[in-house]
Amino acid sequence: MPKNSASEPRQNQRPALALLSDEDLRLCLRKMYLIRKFEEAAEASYVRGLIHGTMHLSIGQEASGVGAVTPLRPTDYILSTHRGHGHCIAKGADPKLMFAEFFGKDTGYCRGRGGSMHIADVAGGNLGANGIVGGGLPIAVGVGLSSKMRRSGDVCVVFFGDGAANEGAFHEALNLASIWRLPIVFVCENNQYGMSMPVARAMAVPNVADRAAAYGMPGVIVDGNDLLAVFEAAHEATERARRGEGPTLLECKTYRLRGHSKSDRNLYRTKEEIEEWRRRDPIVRFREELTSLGCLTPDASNAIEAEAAREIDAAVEFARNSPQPDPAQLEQNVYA
Amino acid sequence: MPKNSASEPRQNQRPALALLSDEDLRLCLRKMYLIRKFEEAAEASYVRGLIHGTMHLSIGQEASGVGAVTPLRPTDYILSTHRGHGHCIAKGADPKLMFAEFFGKDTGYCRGRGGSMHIADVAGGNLGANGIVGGGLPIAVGVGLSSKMRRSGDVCVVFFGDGAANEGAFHEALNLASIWRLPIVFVCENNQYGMSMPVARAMAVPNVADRAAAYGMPGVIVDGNDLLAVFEAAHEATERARRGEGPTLLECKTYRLRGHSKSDRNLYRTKEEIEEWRRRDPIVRFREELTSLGCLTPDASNAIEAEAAREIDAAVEFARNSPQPDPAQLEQNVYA
Amino acid sequence: MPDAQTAEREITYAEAVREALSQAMEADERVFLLGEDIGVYGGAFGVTGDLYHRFGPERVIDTPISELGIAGTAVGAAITGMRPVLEFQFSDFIMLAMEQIVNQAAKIRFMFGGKATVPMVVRMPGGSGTGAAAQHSQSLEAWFAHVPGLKVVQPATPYDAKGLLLAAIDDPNPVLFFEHKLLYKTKGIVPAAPYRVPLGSAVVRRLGSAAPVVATSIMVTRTLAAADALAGEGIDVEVIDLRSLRPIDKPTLIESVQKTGRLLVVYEGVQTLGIGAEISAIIAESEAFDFLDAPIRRLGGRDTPLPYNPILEKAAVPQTDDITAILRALVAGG
Amino acid sequence: MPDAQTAEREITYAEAVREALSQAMEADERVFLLGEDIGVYGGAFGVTGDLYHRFGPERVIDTPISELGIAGTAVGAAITGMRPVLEFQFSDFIMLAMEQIVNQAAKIRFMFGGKATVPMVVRMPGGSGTGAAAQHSQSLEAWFAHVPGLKVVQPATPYDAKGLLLAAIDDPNPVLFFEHKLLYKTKGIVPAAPYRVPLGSAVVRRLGSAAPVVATSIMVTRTLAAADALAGEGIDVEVIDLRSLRPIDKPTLIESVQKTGRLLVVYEGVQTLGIGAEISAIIAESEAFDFLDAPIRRLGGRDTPLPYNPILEKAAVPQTDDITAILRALVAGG
Ligand SMILES: Cc1ncc(C[n+]2csc(CCOP(=O)(O)OP(=O)(O)O)c2C)c(N)n1
Ligand SMILES: Cc1ncc(C[n+]2csc(CCOP(=O)(O)OP(=O)(O)O)c2C)c(N)n1
Ligand SMILES: [Mg+2]
Ligand SMILES: [Mg+2]
Repeated sequence: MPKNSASEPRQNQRPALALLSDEDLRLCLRKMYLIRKFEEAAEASYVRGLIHGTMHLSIGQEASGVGAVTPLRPTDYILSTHRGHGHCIAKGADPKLMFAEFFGKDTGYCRGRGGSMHIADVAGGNLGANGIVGGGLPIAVGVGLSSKMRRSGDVCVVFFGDGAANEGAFHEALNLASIWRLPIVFVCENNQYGMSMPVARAMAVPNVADRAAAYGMPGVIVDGNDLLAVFEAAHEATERARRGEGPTLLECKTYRLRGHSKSDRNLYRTKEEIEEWRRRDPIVRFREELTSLGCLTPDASNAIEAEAAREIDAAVEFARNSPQPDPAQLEQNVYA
Repeated sequence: MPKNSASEPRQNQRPALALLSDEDLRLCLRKMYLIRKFEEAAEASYVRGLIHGTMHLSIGQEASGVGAVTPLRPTDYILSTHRGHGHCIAKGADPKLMFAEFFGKDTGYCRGRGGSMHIADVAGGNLGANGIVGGGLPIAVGVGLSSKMRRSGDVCVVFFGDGAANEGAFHEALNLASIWRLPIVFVCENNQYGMSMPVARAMAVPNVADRAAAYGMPGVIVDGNDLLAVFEAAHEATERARRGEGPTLLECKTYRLRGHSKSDRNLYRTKEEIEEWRRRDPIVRFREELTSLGCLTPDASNAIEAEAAREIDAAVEFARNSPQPDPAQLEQNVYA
Repeated sequence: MPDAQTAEREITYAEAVREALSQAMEADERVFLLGEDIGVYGGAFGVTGDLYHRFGPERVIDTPISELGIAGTAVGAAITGMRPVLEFQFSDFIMLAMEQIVNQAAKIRFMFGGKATVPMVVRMPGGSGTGAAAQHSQSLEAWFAHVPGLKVVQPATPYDAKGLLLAAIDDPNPVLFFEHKLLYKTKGIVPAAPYRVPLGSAVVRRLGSAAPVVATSIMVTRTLAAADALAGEGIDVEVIDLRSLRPIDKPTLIESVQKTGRLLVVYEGVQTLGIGAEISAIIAESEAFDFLDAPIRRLGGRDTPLPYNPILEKAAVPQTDDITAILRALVAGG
Repeated sequence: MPDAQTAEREITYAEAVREALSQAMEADERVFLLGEDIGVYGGAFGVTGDLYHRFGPERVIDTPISELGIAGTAVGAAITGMRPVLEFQFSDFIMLAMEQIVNQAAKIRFMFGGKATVPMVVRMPGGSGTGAAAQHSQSLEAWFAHVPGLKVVQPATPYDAKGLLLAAIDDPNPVLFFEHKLLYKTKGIVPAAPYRVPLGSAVVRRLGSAAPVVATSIMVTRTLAAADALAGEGIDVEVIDLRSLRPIDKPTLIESVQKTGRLLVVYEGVQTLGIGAEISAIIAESEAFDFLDAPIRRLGGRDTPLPYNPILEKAAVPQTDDITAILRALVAGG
């Protein structure tokens, strides 16, 4: 997707803009809105009893998902987490099929078998959300290895949280990826908490990226609420990976504005803290930046937002009207 | 054990000597000889068909085991590895009961149930060798936590190899120990290989100790074939742990002169490399240092060596003459 | 009016677990809790609740997300004199800790010739029914019932949740304590004072003359509902709550089969090699064999990962109607 | 003189495994090997041998000691078009990788609604008899036979080692391939050309009129020895090699029990909830139930971790004499 921009001055302000056309930028904004509306609609559907189970919303984290995936080609891969709606939409998934999955319908990406925590869009290169914290990290090593063995040139972006960085899987995966110089970008979405556990109590170093040194790989820290900053770092890491120079650990500092999941009573953080981060809303910020750079008029942004809302409404409708899976097919697809 | 030495000049040469009396030094030499003779006798017993199973010899690594354990008090703990005879003897175990265990006899430390890979001297503070690479690391966290909760002041030294440093268990254990500031010394015996895998192919950083930074703990590298160097670093780490300042990662660079185990055909390393390290034999080196410092006459060292040999011979005899366990008691001690 | 100690109140299963934890911690300062988000958050299912505020962060220890590490922490603490009670947020996550639980905790005492004990408890919720899908809904207890050195219990009632947990904490061996998500909010009579339900004992929940059903965990509730339905048809089913999967209370099972000549085992775990396989085999090799006059039936989970969709999810594990139907057939003919 | 391809030679079980690996790699460039010390070292038990020199370090990949990581590596490679064959040095170490194997590999296809396949094989030696003690001697196959989405095989002969491994590598599902340490050096006739033994099929190794014995892995050898001994006493035992633990070949078992009216299951894993529990339950709920005229017997591993001492170690798992004795009793009366 990246292509050279014609506008000299703005890329001086933000180097990322050298790589992103106005069209690209609008698409990023559109995706962020799609994610936000998707999750707000998911919340509303839950309240209305249309969705069961639990859900993990990434509201407030849209920039890291979209920014990290934007440098990717369609054939590149991502591996996602329990908080994965954003990654999925960023990689180009169809919200209709995502909502259908969320509603447990046969038309969903996983035919209603997976639900929110397991949405996968394999054809689109999203190898799945994961219910296991850190579960995608070792899988990414295999995806990277396979890409290298098949000489496909494809890169794998694997998302994980700050909490996941304390799992053994993190350590083994980063080490393997590094010694084999695999085309992987490890994207840590550090949203300050693993459920109720603040990062500072879960580890004795200030940044997850500080751990990159233990694997001899670059560790990069960016403001995860700044889409262009995330994009720029991810672009560099992706290019590096594609050149065969190995993996990068990219840490996006961000924040989840909602609770961890439906059971969260927010006892471990203050309203003020949440408010403080709400003021750094990545969508508002990006939108304002685009406006001030002259890439987008307020009207155009409003139109993007409204269109995203319509698409999500249609997706919910599609999901509601889709058929339930047939219980007679329960044991289908246990085996190939 | 450490006490002030009267001899000013020698502690200027080696600061460790400020803490070790002549008696202490002789005990260190004695333990190193006991280990060497123990393992040579184990080899011989194996060849003679007296021992079955496999064994992992630490010949060439005696300084790291003895050096790391010497700063400990009797109530302090160690956790050991599959290559654990040295640690066990260093912590004060009785070679008779160790050999009996090796011979699978009812008089052994584990009544013949554990064998070489599971020798434990719980009363002496050795909480066991371990058949699982890295298996002791998470256990050490619990030992350290328990020590802290019980306010016993006891320190836990946990040994592991360079290969173990790539297990997830390493990562989780070091992180937990660090955030909880536990009284633990993580002693990595880097003998250059995990079975056939050279360190440089198994990780992308030159030293295991480089990983300490990922946990906000000190990482210290010493010449693992230099007993005094190991002792000094271990002493500092132990004191730090006892003061409640948290864990240390101590890496001892050493070499195993024997194959990994009985199945090893040494295809992954050269004779020259082995020869090169043989010249750095930690026992010879320590003994010569003691002689040159005037702590020990050659005759006295010879006597220590001979006495160790006799003790080991007696241990083998004890083991040979000990009774086999009674198969009727097979299911004993499955439960308490 | 009974005083606070002898009072029997209706409390939930989750409250019963919490009460056991709290009484064990009050009685023995070696007991402490370890787990992810068990502190201020009060546990993913709210089970530890206010214990953090009552006992402080030194005894209710919030851990990073490091299942293998914290399992090892429990092992190390247990062998050096403490009595850790570990919580996994979902029993599915124990897979990350199998090494410490099965290779270490279960074997240390044996491998060391009896020179150490490993008194630790691992609490965790299993089971489906909350739409949590394949990685958060499994019933894995049968794996651990296969492992010498472990004990395994599955309380089905608030009363047993408290009594078995206190017994598990007392026990000098590693005990795996499988709670059930759907049971957390169910209520039952629970004495306020501490009491123990012995590990290894099944209990007859309903006496009857027809085919006994051996059930575990939430399947006890569903089986009792099925038995009530069948009572109206004049079928009088005996219901046994297995409670303890290792060791298994063989005499209670054998006796009941000898009385009725039939057997159905109902459990949520995958049918193949689930606990029903063992119960069936125990009966088929026992003196009760000669009393059998119909095939031994098992009704376990279907041969599939747990699906997200609620209709499929229900279809994947035994429901009351399934139990009723199979029992009717079993009593009728075989 | 037969040409090289049609030749049948006597080779060892380890060689048969190696030959399957090598033929699969020659035939399909997606197949590659992954494991600790499988390269220059040739594998902890020498199974991969010279494959590293023949196929190079890109297809015979030596890994660091990171069981969870390499299991995930296999999963990721499998879902993106490769066909990884992973070796664990001892099956005991799979405990570190349960998460990837059971939560991921076994469920991905189902969770994704059939949109992905996970064609991977995990090879590993199980079993006792080498004095390797409690953490290197377990027989854990029953755990995996409990997991929908996995296939599980246990070859007992060199012929099956090769044929089942080639079939496992072809299979689009994750297959756990349990080798046995004590079988590695046993020899048998193995055709040189590639061939497949279908997963899910048991085989009758010895036809007989008396109690069939269903045995697995090395217990097949011991049972055949016991059967030979009993033949001298006029007892003609039928011996079935189960070969595949998931799926299980129920028709073959049922048919054999219907013929003889009795059943013994012999296996090395812990008896409780080992594969014998499932076989017993399958028969007890099947149409063969009515043919049974004696209790179904199981002879599995004793209820203990594996001890180091060789006398105890032998006592902990079934030996030929144990099988002979129990069969004699079973045929005599029940
Ligand atoms: C192995 C495992 N342990 C625990 C959980 C329960 N859990 C789900 S999300 C979560 C917090 C994860 O924190 P982080 O990695 O920072 O991601 P975030 O939720 O903040 O996006 C926990 C503990 C799980 N799903 N898997
Ligand atoms: C979890 C696990 N994986 C693999 C093995 C097999 N194994 C035993 S020792 C060893 C090498 C260990 O290397 P290192 O940690 O460096 O210790 P060293 O043998 O060099 O002392 C291996 C691979 C094991 N015992 N446990
Ligand atoms: Mg987080
Ligand atoms: Mg090593």
